[in-house]
Amino acid sequence: MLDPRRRSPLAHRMPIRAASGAVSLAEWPFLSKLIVRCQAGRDATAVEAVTGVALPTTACTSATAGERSLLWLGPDEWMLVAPDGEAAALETDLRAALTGPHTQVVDVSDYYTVITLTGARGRDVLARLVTIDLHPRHFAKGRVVGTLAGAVNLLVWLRDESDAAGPVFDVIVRASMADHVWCLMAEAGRAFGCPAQEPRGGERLRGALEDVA
Amino acid sequence: MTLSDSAPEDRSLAFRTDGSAHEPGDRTALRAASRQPYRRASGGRIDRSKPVHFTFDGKPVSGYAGDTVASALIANGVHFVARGFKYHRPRGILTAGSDDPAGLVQVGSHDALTDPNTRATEQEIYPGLEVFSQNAWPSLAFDVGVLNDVFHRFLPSGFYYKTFMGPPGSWMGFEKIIRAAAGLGRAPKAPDPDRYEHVNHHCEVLVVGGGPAGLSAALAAARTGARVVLCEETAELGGWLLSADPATRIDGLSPAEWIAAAEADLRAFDDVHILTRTCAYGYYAENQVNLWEKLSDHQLPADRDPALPRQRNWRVRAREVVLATGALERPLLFPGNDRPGIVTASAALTFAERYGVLVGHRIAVATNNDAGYDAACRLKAAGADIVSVIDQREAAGIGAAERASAAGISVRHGAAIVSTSGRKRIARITVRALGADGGPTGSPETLACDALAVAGGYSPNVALFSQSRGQLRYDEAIGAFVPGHSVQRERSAGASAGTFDLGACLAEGAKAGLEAALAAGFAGEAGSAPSVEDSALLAGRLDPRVVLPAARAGRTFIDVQNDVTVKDLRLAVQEGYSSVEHAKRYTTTGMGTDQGKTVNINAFAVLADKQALKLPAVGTTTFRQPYKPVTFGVMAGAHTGAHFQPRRTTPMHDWQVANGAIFETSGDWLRAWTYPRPGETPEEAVQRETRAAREAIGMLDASTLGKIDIQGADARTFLNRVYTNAWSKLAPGRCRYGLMLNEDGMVMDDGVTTCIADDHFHMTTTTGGAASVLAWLEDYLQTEWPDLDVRLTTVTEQWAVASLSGPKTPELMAALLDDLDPDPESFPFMAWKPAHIDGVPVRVFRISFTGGVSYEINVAASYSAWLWEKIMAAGAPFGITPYGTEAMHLLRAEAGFIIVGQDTDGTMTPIDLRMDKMVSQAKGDFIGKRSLSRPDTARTDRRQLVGLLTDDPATVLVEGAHVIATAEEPAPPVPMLGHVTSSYFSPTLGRSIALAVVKGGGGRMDETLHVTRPGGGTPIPVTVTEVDFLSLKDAGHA
Amino acid sequence: MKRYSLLRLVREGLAGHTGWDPAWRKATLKDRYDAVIIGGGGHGLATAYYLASVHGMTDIAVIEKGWIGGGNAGRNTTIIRSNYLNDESAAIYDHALSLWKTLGRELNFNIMMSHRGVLNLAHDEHEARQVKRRVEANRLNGVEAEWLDARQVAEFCPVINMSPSARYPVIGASLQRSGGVNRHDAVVWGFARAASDLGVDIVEQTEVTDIRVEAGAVTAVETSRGTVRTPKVASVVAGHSSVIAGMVGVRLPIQSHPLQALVSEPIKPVLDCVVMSNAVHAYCSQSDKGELVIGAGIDHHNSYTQRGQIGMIEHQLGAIKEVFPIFSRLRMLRQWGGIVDVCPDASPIITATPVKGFFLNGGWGTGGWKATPGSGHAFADLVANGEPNRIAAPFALDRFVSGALVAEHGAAAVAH
Amino acid sequence: MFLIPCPYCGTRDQSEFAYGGQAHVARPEDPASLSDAEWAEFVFFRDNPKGLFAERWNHASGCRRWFNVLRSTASDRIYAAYEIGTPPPAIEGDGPATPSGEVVGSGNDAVKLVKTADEGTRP
Repeated sequence: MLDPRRRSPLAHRMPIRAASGAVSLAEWPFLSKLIVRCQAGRDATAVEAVTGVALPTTACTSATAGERSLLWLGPDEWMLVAPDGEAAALETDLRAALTGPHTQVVDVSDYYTVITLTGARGRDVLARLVTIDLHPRHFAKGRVVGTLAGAVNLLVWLRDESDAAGPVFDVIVRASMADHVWCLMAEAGRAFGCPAQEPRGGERLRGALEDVA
Repeated sequence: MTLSDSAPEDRSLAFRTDGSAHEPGDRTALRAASRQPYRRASGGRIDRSKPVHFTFDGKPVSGYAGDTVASALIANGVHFVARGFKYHRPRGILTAGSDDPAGLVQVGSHDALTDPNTRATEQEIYPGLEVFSQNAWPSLAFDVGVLNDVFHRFLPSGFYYKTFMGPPGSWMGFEKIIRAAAGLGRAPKAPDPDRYEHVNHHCEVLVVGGGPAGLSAALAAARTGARVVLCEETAELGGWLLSADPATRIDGLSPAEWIAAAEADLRAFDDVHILTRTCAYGYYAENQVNLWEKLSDHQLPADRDPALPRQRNWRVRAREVVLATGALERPLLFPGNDRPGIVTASAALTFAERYGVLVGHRIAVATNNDAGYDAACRLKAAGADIVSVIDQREAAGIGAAERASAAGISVRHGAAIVSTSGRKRIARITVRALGADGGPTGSPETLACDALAVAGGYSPNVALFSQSRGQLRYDEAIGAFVPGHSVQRERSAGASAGTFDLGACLAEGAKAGLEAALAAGFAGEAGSAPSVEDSALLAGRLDPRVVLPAARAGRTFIDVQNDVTVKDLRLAVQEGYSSVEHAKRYTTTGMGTDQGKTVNINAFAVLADKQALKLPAVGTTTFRQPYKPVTFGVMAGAHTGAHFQPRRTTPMHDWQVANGAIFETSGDWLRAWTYPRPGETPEEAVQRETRAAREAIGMLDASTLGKIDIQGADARTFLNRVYTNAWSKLAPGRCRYGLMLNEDGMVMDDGVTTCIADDHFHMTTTTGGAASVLAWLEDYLQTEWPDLDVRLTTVTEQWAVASLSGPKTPELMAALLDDLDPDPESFPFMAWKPAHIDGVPVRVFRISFTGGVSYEINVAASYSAWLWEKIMAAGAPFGITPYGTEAMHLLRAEAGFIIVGQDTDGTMTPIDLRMDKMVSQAKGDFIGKRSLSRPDTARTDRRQLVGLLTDDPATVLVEGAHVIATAEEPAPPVPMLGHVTSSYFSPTLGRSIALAVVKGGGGRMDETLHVTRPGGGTPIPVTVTEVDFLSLKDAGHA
Repeated sequence: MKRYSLLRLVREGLAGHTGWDPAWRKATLKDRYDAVIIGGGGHGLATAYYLASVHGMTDIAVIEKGWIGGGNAGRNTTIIRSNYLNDESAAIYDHALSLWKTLGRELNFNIMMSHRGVLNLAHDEHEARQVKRRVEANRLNGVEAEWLDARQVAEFCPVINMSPSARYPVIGASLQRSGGVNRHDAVVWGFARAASDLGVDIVEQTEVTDIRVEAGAVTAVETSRGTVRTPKVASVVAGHSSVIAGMVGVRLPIQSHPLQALVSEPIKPVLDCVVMSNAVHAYCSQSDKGELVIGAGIDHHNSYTQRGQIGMIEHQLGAIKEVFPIFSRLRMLRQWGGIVDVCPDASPIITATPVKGFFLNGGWGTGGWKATPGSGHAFADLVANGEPNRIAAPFALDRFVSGALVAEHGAAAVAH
Repeated sequence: MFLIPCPYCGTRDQSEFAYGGQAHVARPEDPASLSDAEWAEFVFFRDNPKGLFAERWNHASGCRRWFNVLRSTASDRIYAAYEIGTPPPAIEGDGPATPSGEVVGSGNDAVKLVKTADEGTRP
């Protein structure tokens, strides 16, 4: 049940569906997200016991069970994504389960939001933003990569891919950068029919020329 | 005035065009088409059913779809399109491609959409295209700049280094004239409305060049299943095959048929990208090759797809690269070799075969190899008269002379051109026989012609190979450099590797393509070599003499764009500028927009000749990126304008905009600076906001502060090492202010860190320091102290922060909080507690950056916009006032709190800040501690932070003004004691206050000093005080 | 030295230019000198010129591994200014600026010193505060500088994007009207010609492979053309400072980083001053030939490759387009990389060393060009006398031990 | 941009990484016991070789881990990437043949010809 008092970082943006159908963009707001730091060899069982998801230990891969997924971020770092509302309980339970040294569990649900990119040309859109090789031979379903788009760090996760639906990418980005990335993605999708998205702007800025007069 | 340079029959050529008359059958179009006197009756890749009308310097010109500006102008008898850079001599079209040195024009007349220095040989025509000559005034035909040519003898290379040395600043006067004369085209006057984009692309095999070798390579690689990119600089695939003799057969197919078949085969592969109008402009490290794709420059603006960018920058990472970039023909060096109408032999063939245009009706051919004969025979077959072949060799290669003779072409062996004439277009050449030393002998013979094709031998196009850092090798036989040792994973094939025979090019391309794919881990087998029937004459035995004596003497041009002659280069050597780079820089040879593509080898030959060296001993220059000039726009890509850099905004941003905030940038963040009410100045607003925070309630959006969640048993140890003060005893529930130093002992960040549990802390950093502090902490943790049981995670934006300050805040907090008594007695300063507001969990911190009663509410960001408005509503009865960063700065200055980066500048220690108490002497080492005892750092007369009060309470000092000891400013250099770091009018104190760093300031309390006025004037007297102005006020001192 | 003049140009023009002599002698390396200068860049040749002209030391050689002016001298963007924050920096850069003003006449070589003004843009209040502080410090140090507000910036340089909605709006700038640009090759050749005329041997295509030290003192340099005995060696090799200092066992706090630069195709005059911006990392001027000369930011990693690199350039041109939106359709003609030698405090090192007779001038980072004559003048004094003068003294190596750094990150944060 | 083989994530574009300077420089255990000169050596002085260099990189846009890289600063070629706390592998890099790293007398970066035996001789 969505709490009307909450507002997501891209609440001011309507989902985009290119006329060609080859690219769609939509925010996936309020997903629970937790950073989990632990030692894979020692703590995998404990994490799985709490989350129901096997801890993925291969670099840049993810594991999914039901509506929860664990995304590999680094050799001792994962992001747990789960449905809205689960973060607090998962944080408590995981912190209780991870008792050894070098562990950390932090709720970052509101730090980041998710831009879901679907459609046959998803890879082409992302290729305009990031330098990683997105060819299906190198970027298959479940792969998750931390990378750079211009000045912005983001996570690119190929959550799903099927012949029917094509690739389903989740781009996980800081809330304050989300509008910038959203507009860049739409801009990258222009060739495939996306409408232009003008970034937020037009504020009065201190000292700028209009204020001199 | 006629459009044509030479053809009197075209004098009547004058018609209007509106750009729309391109329908087949249109009478105007047909009439126009009939007026292309140099157009062949048939042939070429142009579409004769689609006449295209455009303008050159306002005069109408007709061509066909598929023409370039150059081919259409030549079809209309125009070679003269530009003026040289320095002497403003008439300049024509020398080649048919991107190597053309001087045929530069301005395209478009719109303020925002005009493109200077566009190569006529590359710009495809479309209806309504406007082309203008440039660097000529008042017109191309009558250019006053030609005076430079009249006085050329006084303007040798580098003449400007030897004069104009007047008194200081006098160069500025001469410079104005020189600058106005220099430059080529004009920049647009308005911002570029077009879009550009970058595409990052990965492939196994990148093939550069769509000629026979490139097509073969791409096919061979594609058949293995490898991802292939094939890029071709011009509008269509085929390369030199598009200029080849149509009688040529490859596996029984004509060149056009073979190209079409090859392209069809390639397009059948899923993982093959074919990019035309795409130039590989830069070969960078690790096989990154950047490609510049032009999507719409050839189209009528109305036809351009608004969804597509104007140009794309493909950043290709290729496992392997095949360079099939062809070869470039060199011009010959002889006096008067710069006139319009002089074209390379290969360009003459390209215009004839690809564009169906004869470069002249009476063409003379000058050559030093057999390729000149091939060109002469084929141009004759195409319909031109061949005046003569002038071969500087005594004898041609086997079969060459015979073929010319069979075609009825006269040949002059052992002869060379000694002069030319023709004002706007070559009209006559004078030929003399060559003696044993290459000097002219015998009587001069003058031949009339309307074009001259020159064949000076082919240079493999090794620019990209050289950019890849491959090492070049000089090949004596072809008189040019060829690829030598490779450094990156690339291979050259075809003419770019020095292989000119068509069959060999195809075979070499196929081999290179397959080898590249195999090297990238794919499997495949070689196909059978195609059968080739080709009668083209290759260069054969090349005359090694590049610089004949006649060329040394007359006005023989090396670089027709920058107007550099053989004499100039020889003078450079005479004056000691003999190394290639010195000669190039002294004369500007090869430094034009053509990158010296047709220039360099000849220039090296002149340098070698003058110094009696062999050419390779002179060396070559570095081939720098880009291969040809690339627009800034495409290099910048989509990260431009509103997309340039992220502007980070907090969840309260929309509310702030709606409530009239003026913002200031703070790093990537936009922060509300103040909220002026209608009719209020920003300064008045700041005073009002400050008063509200002192007298009622002020609320600040402090969400941008950096926040780091710290967990682990060793967290306290870690904090002890990274902060200057002690953290061992901070109890859960309590907060503490900390200073961080770098190892140099200088303050780099500060903030409050809160103990949530013994093994769990919440750190805050400055807004600007958020990212760098986390990176810095991670660095120490991972590389110096990996054993510490500490983990760090940024939570900066997880929590939004409303900072409430003012005497009525406890009352408001009591009204807001579900489950926490905010009474300052029970909830003391520097404590924190979890709580709820309307059931939403919040963290409440009793910390203050104002010196007054304060509460900071942290809430999960998604609730923060709602909470902000809720607080505003609940606070209305108390007079709650949102305040921005300026009032925040003022409030903290009243309390004497520093801002890192404003009151510090990377050179202040905690001692300098007179925050000695923040430095724990008991706890052992911390980062930067050792530096504090260095001799200079431990000096007591360093700049120290103090307060300043002006004698006149109404005078507000200027931030950045300097503190001096004297009541008057002495003459410079004025001894400076320090400077004002922060300065405000304090409504709380009813007077101005300032913070400053002053030499030995701590020992100067109550001393009178003086602060300079910007720009000069009588300094302002001030009294040195402590920094805590609120306490001073309370004590009655201020 | 036959003097250059308009009259001579005319006379030679009539005579077919046969009378011009080599600008500098192609000297043969002797087997001993009173001093050897390693590095034939601007600073090295300036040092030689001032050693000869001011201190009368003419039995000296400048040894250059390639061709003179082929390193950073030939790769920089020639911005001249002296508006530095600290007294120490202001002293040396302003000394240089005063020498620049008359250098062309002194050397009898037109160095095309164009005092067209240098703007340092401020994009937010934090920057504005720093710029104002610097402008005031400059004024009190006798260094010409002024603050322009946004409207004055727009008037002074109309092609700058003054839109209040720009991502980095321009809110003001410092202007040093006496700053500007000059012609780098001319400076190199002018110093070489004048030094050579005074007897200095300029030896190109010669590489120093080792430096011989006996009993703590320099005795000789080993070169690719043999051994040269000398009691004094002055290293002025910019990016290779650590390599040369390593030959005598002197460690430096210098790191060598790549720096990228580019020029556009030549266009008619459109930008009449030098514009620099820290926030967007852009700096740009237009050469007399019409090319826009643009410097990019510095790469953080160490490298000696002098390789043209693209990522930095793409970012740079985005920044240029932000400041100058009308430049978008212009084209990049050439790009190149240089090696800059960077000190922790962004100030240079001009120093004697524990090795007697070994002197070093380096660590100029991205800002060395503007100092060329001042640096050469002060360094020549140090090499001649063995003791630093007032201008050179603050830049000695021992400041890193005492902590007396000359922090110029604010002034030098952007490459130039 | 070169490519950097992150030991954890694989090879990525250099733009994803932050540089950390010379590797294997341990922070002194007891700074208080050091002389000013010894402390300055730690704070300010780093190797700056032309040739093989062990250095630190952080995969800032990826896994956020620090690691070491063995790279030639003369060619930018990377020979190895290895974890913090492990010694550099024994590798002989393409160290420059001369101090400046170019063929003697080649003239900086300008001349990249493979020199032939008879170069420079008069014909």
